[in-house]
Amino acid sequence: MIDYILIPLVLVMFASAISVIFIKDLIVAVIVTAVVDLITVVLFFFLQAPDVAITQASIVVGLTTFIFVVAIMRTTRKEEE
Amino acid sequence: MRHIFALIVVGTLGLGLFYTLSHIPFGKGLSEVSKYYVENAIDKNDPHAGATNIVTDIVVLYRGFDTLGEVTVLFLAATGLSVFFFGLKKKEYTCEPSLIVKRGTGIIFPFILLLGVYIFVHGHLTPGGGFPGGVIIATGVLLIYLCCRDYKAPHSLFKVIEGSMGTLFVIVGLIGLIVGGSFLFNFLGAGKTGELVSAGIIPILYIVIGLKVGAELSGLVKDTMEDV
Amino acid sequence: MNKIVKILFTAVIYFVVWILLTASLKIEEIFVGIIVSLGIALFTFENFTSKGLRYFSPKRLLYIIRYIPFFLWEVIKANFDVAYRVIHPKMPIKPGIVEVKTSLKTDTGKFLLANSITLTPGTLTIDVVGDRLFIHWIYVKTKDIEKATKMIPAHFEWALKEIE
Amino acid sequence: MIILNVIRVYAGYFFLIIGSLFLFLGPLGILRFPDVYNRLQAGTKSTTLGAISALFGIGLLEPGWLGKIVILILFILLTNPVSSHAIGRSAYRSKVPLCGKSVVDKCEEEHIYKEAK
Repeated sequence: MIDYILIPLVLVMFASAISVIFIKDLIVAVIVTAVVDLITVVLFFFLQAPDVAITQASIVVGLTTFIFVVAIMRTTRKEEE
Repeated sequence: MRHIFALIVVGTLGLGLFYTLSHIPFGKGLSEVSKYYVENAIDKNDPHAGATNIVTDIVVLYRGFDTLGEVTVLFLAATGLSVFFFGLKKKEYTCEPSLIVKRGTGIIFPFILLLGVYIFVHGHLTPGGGFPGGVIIATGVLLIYLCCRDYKAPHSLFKVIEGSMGTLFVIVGLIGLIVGGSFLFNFLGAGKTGELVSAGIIPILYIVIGLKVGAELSGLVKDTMEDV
Repeated sequence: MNKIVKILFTAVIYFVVWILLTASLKIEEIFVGIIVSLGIALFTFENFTSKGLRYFSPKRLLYIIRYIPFFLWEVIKANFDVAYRVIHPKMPIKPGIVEVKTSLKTDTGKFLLANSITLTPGTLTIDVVGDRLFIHWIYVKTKDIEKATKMIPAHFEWALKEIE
Repeated sequence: MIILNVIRVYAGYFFLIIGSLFLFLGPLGILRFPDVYNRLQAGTKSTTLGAISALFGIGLLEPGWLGKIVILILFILLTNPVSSHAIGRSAYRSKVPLCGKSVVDKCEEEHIYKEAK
């Protein structure tokens, strides 16, 4: 039952993971990466690993995104052709 | 060209992940190691038990040495990142943060710290533990750095906490080695499952890990936000 | 002296939150809670409060108790308002940014006022400059500063003036 | 006693349904409204009440969690409007225009924005 609920989630995850490649604005790309990781959090939760889910949520959404954004802030925002 | 290459990499990774995950026999019979864990971690007379969650028992008591390694890797990563950001030019901000955001952060920040402490103090009773608690504390510090630019974090305190907690972890492990014959032996006994003071050294180790990770990542946030 | 009172006040608030989180009244939980809340209060009391224990005066508590149901009712009204505007096929909106004045002095008061304005029907605080607030209004009824002040912030200030 | 329990459970389901209805209205408003500020209005209000109502429903279904749920509701009430204010303010500072239907913009006359332009 739960497997069928997860299918649309995994599809969204696939779509966002692929769209990260084509996004030119790097900040948007970082946010879409965070979406992919958030869906991973939900998957962990459904696989009955709530502690892993909590760790993943706080590290990915809090710190990884922040470090990416700081790195982009100090270089360039748009990807060059 | 680059896009096609990246697409191929992502596609291969995704397919590999899908293939591997679909072949893991989740809940279908146990390997030898899992059997050992299940039989010993549930047995209440065994000193290697006591948490309400079997995963916590395994992570802290059977695999405690790995946790020491993880904390070391994290320390190296934080140091490397601060070296990487050292001396880079600072970003100029064009406008002041809003008064409302400042005030809201001032009110919310201590509660984030409190939640982090709650999560690692109750690590053996609820999902969570040292790492999530520490990271939550670090996100609180990040929030206050973003919103109150004049805030100065006690940087030397971070260093002191980090160093002393690392030492304490090793000392607890060594006491276990002396008393029980193995590193991180649970020398305090299991206690009554479900109480706050139970599960032997698990809460101590979780408090140590939580403070260490929190101080480490807060120092990382400080290094990236506050330039030298 | 003033400092100790402030630390005590913050520690009491954190301790209440701790007890709500743990949902138990065992001795060891209370002991750990007292230690943790005092420890965090030592670091953060400057950012958290400016008045200390004076927030616990009975008049303030009375106004807070009277304000909460009023505020929740406004939130519910706001939601039906938004629902009406979203579902209506013609979308009856006439948006714009208006300026109002507030008589609240402290930062906490302005913070509470801005939050209340954001959560109530059709308004969203865009910016605060001194005692002037810029508000995005989804259906502008008046462009005049005085009239708008009577319609938006005066709705809440009767209580917030006492609470701030 | 049993009747009270039944009422409690059904009230919990009722609040959950109301909450998900409002949570559905928020994205619908984001799709239909014309510009950033109107969309923020729809987003903030409906997600706040939707989340509060859903959490309250869960609290009725599991009475042991009521303490945590009270804290969650307070946090949502404190933080949700702050974040939408921050988004609106930074949108205005990055010169995102208001939609064509707008009738008045007092912020334009403000000196700090004039200097920025």
